[in-house]
Amino acid sequence: MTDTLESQAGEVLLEVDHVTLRFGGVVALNDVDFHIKKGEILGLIGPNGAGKTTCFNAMTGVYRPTEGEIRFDGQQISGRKPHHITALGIARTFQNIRLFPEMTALENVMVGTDARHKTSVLGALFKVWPRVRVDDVDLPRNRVKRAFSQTFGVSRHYAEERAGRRVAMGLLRFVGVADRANELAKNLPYGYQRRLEIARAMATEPKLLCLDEPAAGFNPAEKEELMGLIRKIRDRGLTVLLIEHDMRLVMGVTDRIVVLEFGTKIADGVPSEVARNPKVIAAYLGEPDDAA
Amino acid sequence: MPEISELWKSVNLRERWETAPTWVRMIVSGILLAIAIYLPFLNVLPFAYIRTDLSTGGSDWSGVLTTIVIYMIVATGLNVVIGMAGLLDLGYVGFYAIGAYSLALFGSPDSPVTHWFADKFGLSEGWSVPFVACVPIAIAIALAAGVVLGAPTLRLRGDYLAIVTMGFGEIIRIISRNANGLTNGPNGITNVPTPPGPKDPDTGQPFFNPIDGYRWYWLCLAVLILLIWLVRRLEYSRVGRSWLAIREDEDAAAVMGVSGFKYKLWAFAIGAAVGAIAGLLFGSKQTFVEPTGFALNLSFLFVAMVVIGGSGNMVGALFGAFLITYLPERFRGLSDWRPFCFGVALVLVMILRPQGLIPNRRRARELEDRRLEAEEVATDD
Amino acid sequence: MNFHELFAHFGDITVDGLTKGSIYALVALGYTLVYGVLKLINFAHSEVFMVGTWTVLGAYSLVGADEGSGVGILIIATVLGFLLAPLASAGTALAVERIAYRPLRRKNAPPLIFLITAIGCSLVLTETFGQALHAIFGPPFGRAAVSIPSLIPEKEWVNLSWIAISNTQILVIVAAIVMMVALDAFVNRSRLGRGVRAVAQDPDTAALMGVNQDRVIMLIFVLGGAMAGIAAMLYTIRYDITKFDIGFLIGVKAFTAAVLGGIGNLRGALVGGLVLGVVEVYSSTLFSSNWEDVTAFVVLVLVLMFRPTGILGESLAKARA
Amino acid sequence: MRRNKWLGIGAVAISLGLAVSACGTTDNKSGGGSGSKGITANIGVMGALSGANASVVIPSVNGAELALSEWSAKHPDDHIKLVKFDSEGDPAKATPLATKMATDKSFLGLIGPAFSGETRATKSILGGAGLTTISQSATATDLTLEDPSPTFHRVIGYDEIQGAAIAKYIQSVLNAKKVFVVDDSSTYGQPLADKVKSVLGGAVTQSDKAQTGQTDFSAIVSKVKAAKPDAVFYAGYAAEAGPFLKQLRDGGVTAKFIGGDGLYGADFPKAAGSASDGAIVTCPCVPAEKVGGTFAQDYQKKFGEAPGAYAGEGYDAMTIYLKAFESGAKTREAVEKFVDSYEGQGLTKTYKFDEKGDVAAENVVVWSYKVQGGNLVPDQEISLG
Repeated sequence: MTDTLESQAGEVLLEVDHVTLRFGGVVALNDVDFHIKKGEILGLIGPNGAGKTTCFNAMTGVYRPTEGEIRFDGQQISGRKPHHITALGIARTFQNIRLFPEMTALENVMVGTDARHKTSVLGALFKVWPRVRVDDVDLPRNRVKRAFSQTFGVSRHYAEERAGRRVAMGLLRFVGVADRANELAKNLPYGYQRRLEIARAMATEPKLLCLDEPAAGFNPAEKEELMGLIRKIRDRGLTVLLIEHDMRLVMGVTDRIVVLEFGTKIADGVPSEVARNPKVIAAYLGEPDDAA
Repeated sequence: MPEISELWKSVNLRERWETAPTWVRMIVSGILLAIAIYLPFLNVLPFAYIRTDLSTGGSDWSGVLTTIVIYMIVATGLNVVIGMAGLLDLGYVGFYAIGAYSLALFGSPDSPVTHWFADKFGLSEGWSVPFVACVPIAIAIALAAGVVLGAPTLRLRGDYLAIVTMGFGEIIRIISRNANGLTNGPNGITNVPTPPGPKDPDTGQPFFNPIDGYRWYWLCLAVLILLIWLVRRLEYSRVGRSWLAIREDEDAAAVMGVSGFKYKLWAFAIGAAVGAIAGLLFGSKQTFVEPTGFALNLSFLFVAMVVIGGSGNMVGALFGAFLITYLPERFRGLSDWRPFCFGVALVLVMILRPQGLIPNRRRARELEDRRLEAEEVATDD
Repeated sequence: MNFHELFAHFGDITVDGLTKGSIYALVALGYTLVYGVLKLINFAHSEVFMVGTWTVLGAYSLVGADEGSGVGILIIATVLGFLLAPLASAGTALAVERIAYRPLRRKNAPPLIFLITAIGCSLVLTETFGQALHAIFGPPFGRAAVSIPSLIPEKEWVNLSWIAISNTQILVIVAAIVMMVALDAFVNRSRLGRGVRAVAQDPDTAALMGVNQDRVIMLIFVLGGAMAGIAAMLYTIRYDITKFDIGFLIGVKAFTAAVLGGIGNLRGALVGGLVLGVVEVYSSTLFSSNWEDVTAFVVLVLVLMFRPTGILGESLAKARA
Repeated sequence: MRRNKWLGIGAVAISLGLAVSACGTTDNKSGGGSGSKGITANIGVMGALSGANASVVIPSVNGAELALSEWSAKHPDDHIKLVKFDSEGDPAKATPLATKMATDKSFLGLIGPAFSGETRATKSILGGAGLTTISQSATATDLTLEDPSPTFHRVIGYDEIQGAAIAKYIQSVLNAKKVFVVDDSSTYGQPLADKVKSVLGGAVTQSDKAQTGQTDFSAIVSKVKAAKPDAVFYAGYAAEAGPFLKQLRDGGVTAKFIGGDGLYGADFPKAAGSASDGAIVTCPCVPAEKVGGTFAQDYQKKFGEAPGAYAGEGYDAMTIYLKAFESGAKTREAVEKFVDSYEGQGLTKTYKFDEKGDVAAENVVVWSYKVQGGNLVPDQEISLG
């Protein structure tokens, strides 16, 4: 069964290779071993305290595994600095939304686009060098400046600011926050904030997008909408790792599911298969709230 | 009284400024600049009452203006560190001293350093590095000092950073006082060079001399405007966004690919360079530097300038620098009561207007939120 | 580098350092207590100490004690000093809290605002003694240093070949350690102390559990102030002097000591203070006194580089018996 | 609402303050140009008039004021004004003040700057404007010997002379064979200590450095104890000398304690308490009672206290200017010319400035004072020959 799946979805993007994580005497992750393949939506589920977020944090560099390693695109990532991991192509959202509250929605996303930009501090200071060519849409409107830019090119800072703004607006439109782009993040309604966080993460141009309980606090209609969004994200060529509580959401959208309980992997397979797994059923019976 | 403050609110200058068309803004800026340039010659009553040299024992007005502008440069630099990057630097006077001393050590024919060079390379008596060459030297030394101080300490939490920077400021002062062979020790260094310019044909005085104080004022004003322009560029770029993101939520910023350490270090280094430029102008204007001019309380004064004006807001920081430098000069009549009044004023301003006199909008909102939050907690009880 | 001097008088010099450090440690307690609970640096604490030294002077002149006075008066004056100095210092600390900090806490102002307010309070307090009181009463207030009669004449109590300890040194060190142990016990064992720890750990939960936060905060300012008052009394016994700005340097050093030991940690304050005092005196012996501040700060930076939260490094919240 | 009220009160207070000081300005302005038959001129006096160092400077300003008021009583037609400039001893604050005097032509002379640091910073400004300055207390050697200014004079012996006098006193009066020298790393203390050390040569067994603001001297005391000197010389100010001396005595050091003119005045005995008894302070200033005339009594009467450090020097500096006006000098050039060629007996010494602006070494008088019961009692004149 696993063999056929692998052949369907191509190469492995992220590999969690027998990872164990201990805090003092507590074993948070015990020999967890799974992988994500390019272009799939993987669900990582488990009851509260199963170690989902811990696993997630290990993948994004917050914790360093005690044993085993995590490889992304063939590169070791365990123990790297968070911004290096972002540069490699992993982006994430937070379970308890962590936007930059005093920045506008647009600025929040632009922080994300900056991750791929090359403007240095000196470049931003002097705006002289290096110079690049840009498309006509990005040229300044003022006629004199336009002519100058056509002859000498524009500074990279200018080009990247323009491109960043355009990309950010595009992403805001994609997640449906564009209508309130210039409002402060903290003034946005809850659903907007969740989606804004996804846009901000996508702005870093990741290969793998990790969503940490993105549907928490949503009503069923919003959840439905979110599932559509996640599929659309995958259709843009991103691989998605979805950590979720809500089985129904996970079942509806994921290609494959990994189930954790007490820091140990108890199941790994396609949704229908996992749903029938007696261990998984047992684990979830202990927590009736999650059925909702 | 409430009417007055209501009236002020209804005028809503900030909103008007921000929504005004570009040409209005340019004209208003031009007028403000013209007033600033004209200020040293202001002699029309009643406006001339703002001059400091009309009262008995008052200071030269151009000299005071120059000092104000130099401290405004300091506030601009410190605002990058405190206001934008959110790092508490209590040793900023160290960079100010580095700027002044770099100029003195390399530019003055009286300094042990130039003597050493002259001896070593058989240069003529009275040889020294020209002023123009000293400027990049001073900036480079300050940048290096900023990096040397920042690299090991920026990983520390905020309050630890405060004490370490404070120690740095003291170390700079003590070294300049104790290292007799390098800095002339407590006697200081005389004959610090002034910027080049055509000599006065009548008196033979250099172009930048203390009597024609307005020239110094204009020079410092030009430097200030240049620096503000550059800092604003940073503020509205990837760099400014990164600083803001770090200030708001450092972990989230890291996950978004912002290297907190790198940008903090940059903020530190930029602040250091700006502080050094201010110190360099100070030393040059004074033509004399000595260690007691860089005492620890000057650092506190600098921080007070930024905070009282409105942390994170450039206009606020400039206004704070203006008030803190100008008022003690204007009210010389209070003499020994000035520090007391200053203390009372600091406490009152902070209690009545914790967001600063001209706050950063973001900061003001942040503060308002915190206040509301506190009130909610209080009513919950 | 005067190694000979350092080794020849190693014992004496160490005791000198411990004496100096004991006073740092007592003042450091005030910083650490306030930081532990409120996470703010109370820069006005240095002046709380300064007020204490003037109070000692006042207490002495109240009973007319002088170096030549009879034993009875000496004892009364000393006891009075030990009572009044902590009272005055605690009162000052409380006043600063009520007048300056409480309105800010009500607004939940960020730490930077507290810092500037504290600097303002510092200025007001120093200028009160340097200028305001001088304008009203004249000397001894003012900007000049004022000698405080040394009621306890210096005598060597221990005199071995390698170490000599005087009576005032023993008094300072022992008193400091006793106060420290008492405070530690109070915070760790008493009901009020439990409240302090609860607020330090989690103010909101503590409030839910019925701990009166304002009372706890007042308590820590009073405790810190009283410790600074004791420090002021010991300081005047040892150094016999006061001045309007005497608090500034000691405040900076005590704060350094608190950070060195681990700010927010009571035992850290003791360790930090003693280490700092000893390091300074060693440095003064090896080089000269004008380098001691450099040495102190370099040691601080080195310690923080290897132990980013100070030598003992835990917070008041976690400190347990 | 309440907040607004407070803001309003603050605003009113500030505007009131402005108005009050504004009155002061207008008043001053109108007083400037009234020309009667006598001479109208301003003499500036600059130094630390407020802050921690003021007590060193105020007596000389009082002395100058006394000289002026005595003179004005005799010359009702002349309007000479003594204008006080408070530099707080800080060169940064002194520069704009000096510029103000340099550019304001009504100023014909300056008494000060009081300290060496501010003198270094302002010398070129004042010299460039041709404004005569007579300093009452700036003693750094380089001010005249290394880097002279055309208009700078001082009515006091510089560090070299003082240092030599102190060294001589230590050797010939105290008969000290072993001397321990301590300075406070300040621009005043360090050069003075260096001079004393160089004159004493081998007699200095050891030296150490303290710093301003220091109160714990235990490390220095144990060094002194080990060195067992006959005398300890401290070059610095009273605030540090007080606790240092006290800790020396507590530590059982009985060596003679001697300090320079930084300790002259009431502050030192106050700071050292009973330990100061028997300590020796030298000063290039003549005891007020030796000055002759009624100076000490007049001063006491006018200011309610005994004349402090450099009071006589302040008086003398003012007197020289007043004599210049008597001679008819009405311009800066004339005043400068008069002062340069001035010869005469002042309260404290005979004045004749050399081309660098110093009083001839043989006319400098250095006195030693002993602390007795909290007072400085004149001991003897140290002969410089």
